[in-house]
Amino acid sequence: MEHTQTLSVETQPIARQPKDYKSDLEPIWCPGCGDYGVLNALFKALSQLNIDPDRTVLVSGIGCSSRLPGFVVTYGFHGVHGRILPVATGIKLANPELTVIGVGGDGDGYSIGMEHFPHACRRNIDITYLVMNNQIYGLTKGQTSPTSSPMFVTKTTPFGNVEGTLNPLQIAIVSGATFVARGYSSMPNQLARIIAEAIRHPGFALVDVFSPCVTFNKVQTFDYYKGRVYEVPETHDPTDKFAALKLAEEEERFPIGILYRVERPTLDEQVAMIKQRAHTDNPSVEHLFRRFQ
Amino acid sequence: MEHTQTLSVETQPIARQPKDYKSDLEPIWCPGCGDYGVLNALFKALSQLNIDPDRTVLVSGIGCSSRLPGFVVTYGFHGVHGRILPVATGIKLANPELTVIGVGGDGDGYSIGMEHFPHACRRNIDITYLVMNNQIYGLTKGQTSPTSSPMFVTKTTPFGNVEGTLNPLQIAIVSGATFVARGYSSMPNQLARIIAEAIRHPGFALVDVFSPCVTFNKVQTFDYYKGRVYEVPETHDPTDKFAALKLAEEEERFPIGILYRVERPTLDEQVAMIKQRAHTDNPSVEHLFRRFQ
Amino acid sequence: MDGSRTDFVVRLAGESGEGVLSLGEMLTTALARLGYEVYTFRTYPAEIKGGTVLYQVRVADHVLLSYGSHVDVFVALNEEGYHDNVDSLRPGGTLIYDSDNVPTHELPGRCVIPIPIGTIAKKEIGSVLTKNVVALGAILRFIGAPVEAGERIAEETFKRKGDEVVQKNYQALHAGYNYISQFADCTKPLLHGVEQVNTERLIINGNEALALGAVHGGLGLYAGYPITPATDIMEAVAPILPRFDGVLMQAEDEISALGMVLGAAFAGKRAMTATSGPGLSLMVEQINLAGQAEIPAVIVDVQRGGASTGLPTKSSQGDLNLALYGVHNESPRVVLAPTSVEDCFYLIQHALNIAERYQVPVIVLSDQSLAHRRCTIPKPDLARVPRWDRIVPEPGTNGEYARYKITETGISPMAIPGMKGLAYTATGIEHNEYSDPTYTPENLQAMKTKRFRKLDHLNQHYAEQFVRIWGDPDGADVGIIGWGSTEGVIREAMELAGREGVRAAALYPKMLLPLPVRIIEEFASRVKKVLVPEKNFTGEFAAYLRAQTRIEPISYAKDTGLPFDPEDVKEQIIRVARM
Amino acid sequence: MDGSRTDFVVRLAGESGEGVLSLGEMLTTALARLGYEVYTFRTYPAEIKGGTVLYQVRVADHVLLSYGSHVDVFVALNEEGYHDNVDSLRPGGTLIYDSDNVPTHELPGRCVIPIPIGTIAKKEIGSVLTKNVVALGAILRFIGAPVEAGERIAEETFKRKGDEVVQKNYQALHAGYNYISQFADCTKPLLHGVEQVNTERLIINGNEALALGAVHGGLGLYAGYPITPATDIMEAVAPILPRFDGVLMQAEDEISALGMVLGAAFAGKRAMTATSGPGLSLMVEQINLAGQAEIPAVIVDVQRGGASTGLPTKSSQGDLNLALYGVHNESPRVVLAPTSVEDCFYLIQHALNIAERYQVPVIVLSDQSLAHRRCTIPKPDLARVPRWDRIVPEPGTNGEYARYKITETGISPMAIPGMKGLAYTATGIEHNEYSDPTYTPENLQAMKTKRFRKLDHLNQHYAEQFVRIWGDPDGADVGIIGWGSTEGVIREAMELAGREGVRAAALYPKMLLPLPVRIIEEFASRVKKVLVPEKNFTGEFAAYLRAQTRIEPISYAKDTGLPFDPEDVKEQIIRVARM
Ligand SMILES: Cc1ncc(C[n+]2csc(CCOP(=O)(O)OP(=O)(O)O)c2C)c(N)n1
Ligand SMILES: Cc1ncc(C[n+]2csc(CCOP(=O)(O)OP(=O)(O)O)c2C)c(N)n1
Ligand code: SF4
Ligand code: SF4
Ligand SMILES: [Mg+2]
Ligand SMILES: [Mg+2]
Repeated sequence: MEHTQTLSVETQPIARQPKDYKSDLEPIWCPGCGDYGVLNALFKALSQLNIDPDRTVLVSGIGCSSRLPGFVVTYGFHGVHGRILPVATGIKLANPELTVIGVGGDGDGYSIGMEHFPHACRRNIDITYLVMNNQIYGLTKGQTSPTSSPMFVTKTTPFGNVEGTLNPLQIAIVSGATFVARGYSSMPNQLARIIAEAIRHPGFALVDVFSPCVTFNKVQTFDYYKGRVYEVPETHDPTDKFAALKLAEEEERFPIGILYRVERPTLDEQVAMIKQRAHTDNPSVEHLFRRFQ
Repeated sequence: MEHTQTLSVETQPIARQPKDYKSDLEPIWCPGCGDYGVLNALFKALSQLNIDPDRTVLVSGIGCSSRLPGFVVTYGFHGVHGRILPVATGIKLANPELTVIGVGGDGDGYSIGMEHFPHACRRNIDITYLVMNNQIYGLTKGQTSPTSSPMFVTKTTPFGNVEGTLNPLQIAIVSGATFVARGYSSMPNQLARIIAEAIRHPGFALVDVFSPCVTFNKVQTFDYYKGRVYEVPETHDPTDKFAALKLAEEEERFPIGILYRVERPTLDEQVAMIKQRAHTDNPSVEHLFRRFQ
Repeated sequence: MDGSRTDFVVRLAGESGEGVLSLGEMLTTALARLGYEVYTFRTYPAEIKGGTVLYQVRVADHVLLSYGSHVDVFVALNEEGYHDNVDSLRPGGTLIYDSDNVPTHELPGRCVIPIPIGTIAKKEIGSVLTKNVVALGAILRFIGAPVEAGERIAEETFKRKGDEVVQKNYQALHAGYNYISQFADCTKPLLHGVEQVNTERLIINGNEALALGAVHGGLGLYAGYPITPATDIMEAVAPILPRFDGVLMQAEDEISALGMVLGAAFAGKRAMTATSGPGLSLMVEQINLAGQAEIPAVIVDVQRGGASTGLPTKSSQGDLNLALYGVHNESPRVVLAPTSVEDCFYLIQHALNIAERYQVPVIVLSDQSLAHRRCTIPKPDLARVPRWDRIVPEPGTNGEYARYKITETGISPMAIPGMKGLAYTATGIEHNEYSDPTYTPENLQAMKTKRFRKLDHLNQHYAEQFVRIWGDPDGADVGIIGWGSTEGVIREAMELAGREGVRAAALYPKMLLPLPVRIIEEFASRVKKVLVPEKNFTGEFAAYLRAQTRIEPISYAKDTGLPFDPEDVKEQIIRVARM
Repeated sequence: MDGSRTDFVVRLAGESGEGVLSLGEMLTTALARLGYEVYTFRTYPAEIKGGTVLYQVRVADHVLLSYGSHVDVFVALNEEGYHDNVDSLRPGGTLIYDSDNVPTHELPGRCVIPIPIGTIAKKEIGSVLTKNVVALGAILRFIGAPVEAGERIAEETFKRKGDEVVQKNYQALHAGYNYISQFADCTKPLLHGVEQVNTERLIINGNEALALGAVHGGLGLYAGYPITPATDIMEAVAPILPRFDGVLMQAEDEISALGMVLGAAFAGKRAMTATSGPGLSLMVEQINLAGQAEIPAVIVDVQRGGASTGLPTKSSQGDLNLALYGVHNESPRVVLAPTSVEDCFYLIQHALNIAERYQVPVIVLSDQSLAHRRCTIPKPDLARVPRWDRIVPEPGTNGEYARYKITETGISPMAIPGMKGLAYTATGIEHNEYSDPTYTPENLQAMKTKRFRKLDHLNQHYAEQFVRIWGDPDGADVGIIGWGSTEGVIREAMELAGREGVRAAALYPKMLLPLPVRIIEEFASRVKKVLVPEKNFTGEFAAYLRAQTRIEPISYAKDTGLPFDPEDVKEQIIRVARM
């Protein structure tokens, strides 16, 4: 990702407009769906960084949100449900020059995808992971997700949700993610800025975005968030792990912005280091045969 | 679990001895393996609580440690790799009267089992989960696990482990577990006490135990822990989440004891509550047919 | 069509998210309540909004076997839907379309009725949300149904939204109803009165029937993960199960769902999960554990279209191979396939029984077309499937209980935690009778033989009751061997072929593993040729029959995402007869 | 056995964790370096310590096909090992046993040599750790090998532990060597000099050969999760791959491992994973994605014994069904099976080639007996398998690239991220040529046909090179069709049967899917009877042949956890010939 390291967001001469990242496929989301805001913010962030679509891969799972890659004119990998992070890891390890961005839903990422989430965090693989968190399963028509609120009523929880609500930000922080942010679909400029910062960040960057499902989630609506979201205070020190954990300990009001940001070697850097340490001139299998003679 | 609620550990007239919980199967662990200490502590804890073996189920996955249920004369479920928690959840939901204890390794629980771990925590299902954490894969002859230390050398990481080390205690705490403790295989009385408290605790109780693999882990040995482990200070308030998180933020020295303990409704209690709310006298399918006429 | 009989097809097509499905469901229920038999089919895009939804109702005064080949009334609510479906309208049929959305078209040989549905809803009623009820009124009037039939269903549908909404929908219904009168020349009523309204019927679809059947079958725990088209089984079970002292859990994924099922079954409860292909794939490892450690489990797979994510809202019979063979090394399992909506109610009870009695995983293969086929069925007989209980051992002394005792049937009495002196550890490692890990060749042979013996026992004693034969095989030109949801269509195709002088018979085994080989071979020996029609690409069932029996089936494998068309199958029957 | 030829079997049995495996490996290497052919087999308990390990070496001056049926020298190091194996010692053979551990036994018709191995190691050498080298010395002397052969291997094995340890082991070796001289009457040397020592050979096992082959085949990323008996592939690749600019990742589970493989392949690298049955089960969903979205992937499955956790350190051929059919709905895949250690080196290169060229998942079925079979093979020819590259499109304009273009071969040129103007989104949803989600029946048919056409192309053009025929099928009494690791044993059994007047030929397809049907049917038409021997319980390959071909195989399915015994297979050949 040379360009993100040598250029700063502010001084970058904008060569590509947000619309240049739009593909011919029309989004299939319901009118009003929060995911439109996320898509637009992503367009903006990509254009702010002037990212080359031919050197970018969006990786998604299954869900309404996971259809996003088709709407962007970059390379895309629309895999199976819950496996964004392994696929993204494989892509980045295969070609560290690529900008790799995972995009998907809360069900995809925090329910079935939980297998991979803490591991991607601890590996600090240099990818961005954008979760459109609508606290519900949209595509399957409205069931609870791990981020659904207590006593949330759906067709599978007619008596109310009795499972605790997961806090993905805190899990990311304690698992070793080096960039943890929260965005809101209705704050597009703010969100674009966060996404751009996440892409620029060397290491695993989680951006969890409140992106209301207007069709099935009648609790966490745009109205609900109005007055409940606020920007992360300027005084917050994003390198302070416990301060970040505290900020993420949301109850009634939700901080939007970058909660946590530190640096440590990324997986791809460490893998490159291993290659260097292992280096031999003209490696040959012929040579390896000697061990078996 | 009536007996654990009505009787206190101290005043319980001991009717069953630790040895009464031993099955005829001889443990197959290497001489000196940490798991022997865990097994003995479990025997002790069961006898302290005078637990009825016929009303107890040990659930395990695959690994050296996961062979434990066979050595105890309770019911046992030795399933596949990584699935202890779903199976234990199913058992507890099916019969909340049973004492259900998950037992397994760090690979089983924190690598492949990560899919289920935060979810079990947030559900606060009333089971105990005992992880014999040797920071390595024993049964497959020594590969890195998610709790292996940085630059740990194994046959699959000949250049050293470049993945970050997971902190299972912190993950449990932020995911909603209500009892989080750490034990050490070489402190058997302490460990027995922790396990007994964990079993008594109403809700999801994690007991992560340092249980050295003497055959494959040449770093985290019994020697290594000597001087590095210390008891959780008396002054620690286990209901303080952030204090617990701080205590779990270990670097060089490791607190042994109960780090976190709070109470909130368990999954099984909530399910019972739903059953009550849904209650109808003489429910009949005949009656349900009306909706389809 | 005989003028005094009722048998016609209405197809609705419109924009996804615009209430087409609920229009179809209201129409279906209204007609069924009038005493008609109904049989429906729906297909819709994978997206929540956008694309075209199709809903087809066939209505008759006699039992229906398929959703029909030719459309009599085509109701087009958007342009894409119009274009994609207009060819299916038979000559002499009627097109009703929303003239606000679909441009005017000439249709030689068909009646054409334009209705400005949106305008009526907006201008006259004051709410676009009533559009589908305007359409309902128009359709009811057109086919000759009384407006009261629509009133009742409108009331039921909207009453929880308050009186005002109900009133608006009454108005909408009548507006549509009245609007149609101006097209008197088109409106030759298609409905002819039924003699007597049979109230001993249900209007229900496959998923709902399966959910009720499971609850009636003593379900103690349902654990599932949402996936189309299986989710509505969970949604049907959810509000009911706690009343019957059962527990429903939405798991974090399918692996966990099956893990919970195995745990609950181990602990003595009847437990099940339902999923579709991707979920079944994830369950493979633990299905094998269930087979090996002998733990009951019921797994419903509502097959959908396409490989991988594929065509998630379409139908196929493409998971047979996975159900039969999805296991590393080998452990026993049972595979059942319901053939009708009614069958869903009963077969799931058998599945729970077999799992419990034989301590095996039972996979039940339904599919999207069956799952969402809403139709009239006779009210199920609650006593038809007697409960089979688990065979449990006598109380014992710990250490002496041979959990995996080698018996003649292969079934070893299975203790339930809480039982005295029977503590044992279930394990997926190869083990001896006492469940101790054991690695000798002799033990492997003995235990594997014992486990598979259970399937032999099941096959020998119960195969017959899971086989249905239609028509007389003796000397039939074509003997059809089919499975699953195609049964009705095949029977109808047989009738059609019969009219053209080709005599066919059909055999449907509802138990596919163990396969009732003897019965199948016997059937095949009596017919001239064997045709195996199935809704997949490679002919999975035909290959399975070739592998397991001595018959030589002719495969007709067709994968389109849609159910079979009776006319198409008829052609195949005739082709094979003439081969 | 002819006195001037070398061909004998040594079996070692001892306590797990006591160095039996390393004794076996040292003995094997020492003998191979003297110029003999060696062929080994090992089996050990699933636990780390405890239970008995068995290691068998067959040594000869000619190419070996099996690990032999009869034991000539049995070395018993613990009592359980003695009891379990003593019956395999042929009349006239010799028992060498550790008299510190095994009580004295009479063995009529066999020579018996007690050695107090532990006492020697402890008292004479001063280190119990040298026990297995004492045994090595004794064995070498007994079979007539020079002590220098032992010295070299002892030096190599222990040099990284320092000079002192090497010296101790020299002493141990000589102590064992000398101790044996007192049993002069038993020591008729079994080794007869080889003419010329061929240094153009490797002493290697199946997993190692496969690992080297993969690296030579251009492997760019290996992602895996440890599992017996596949782990040592990863362990062999780990220290090497970074030198060849590749990356190795230990994933959190098998689902993640395959996800990483798909990601890397999508991004243009050759990528693979290796696992065993439980892991393959977990990969089912994403293998299907690879087939549907047309992403290259190589998955090695080293089959182990038993269903579920089963017999993890034993061998079987029980995963064929899962490899062939483990997919919901249907997407193409290729299944290959190496038949020998040498073949492992080449076939994995073909697997990488096929995956890359045809954009399909390729499953390679090895098994524990092949994986851990250490034997001598000719030094592989590095030029034998030419590299097939991915077919990539010309640079284009974004939005115009038809990623899934329908072509005659079924292969659509596949872009690699970074290529200009070819951005596209790979998807598992059914799609049109431009990768846009598309749900029509016509598109489904067209795309599914295209995808499966790739298999037809592969079969038509390359099937022949993946088939080996042994012996002359024309008029053979028995034609054997087998697969995988049994090839050597079957060839030996054919020879044995030939000596008893029954003529057999054998066909081994290394490509099982697509199946070379034409070649198989042709072979079958030339022999009198077809016998299909395989190491599983239900006869998976025989059933597959029945399903896919017109031949009528006689199945010999035997599941013991151990490889076939040539004598046993010979009996079967004769039985079938006489049927
Ligand atoms: C293995 C598997 N299980 C289940 C499904 C069904 N499924 C599709 S999307 C989805 C959840 C969608 O929720 P989320 O990820 O939050 O995305 P959203 O639609 O809300 O954007 C599920 C369960 C699937 N496709 N694959
Ligand atoms: C699906 C699956 N993958 C891999 C394995 C192989 N396997 C067995 S045990 C194990 C890890 C053991 O490590 P841990 O859980 O830490 O237990 P320990 O042996 O260290 O006590 C693995 C990877 C398996 N049995 N199943
Ligand atoms: S269902 Fe919800 S998440 Fe899906 S597109 Fe509609 S509004 Fe968005
Ligand atoms: S290998 Fe390690 S964990 Fe396993 S039994 Fe031996 S010492 Fe214990
Ligand atoms: Mg969501
Ligand atoms: Mg471990």
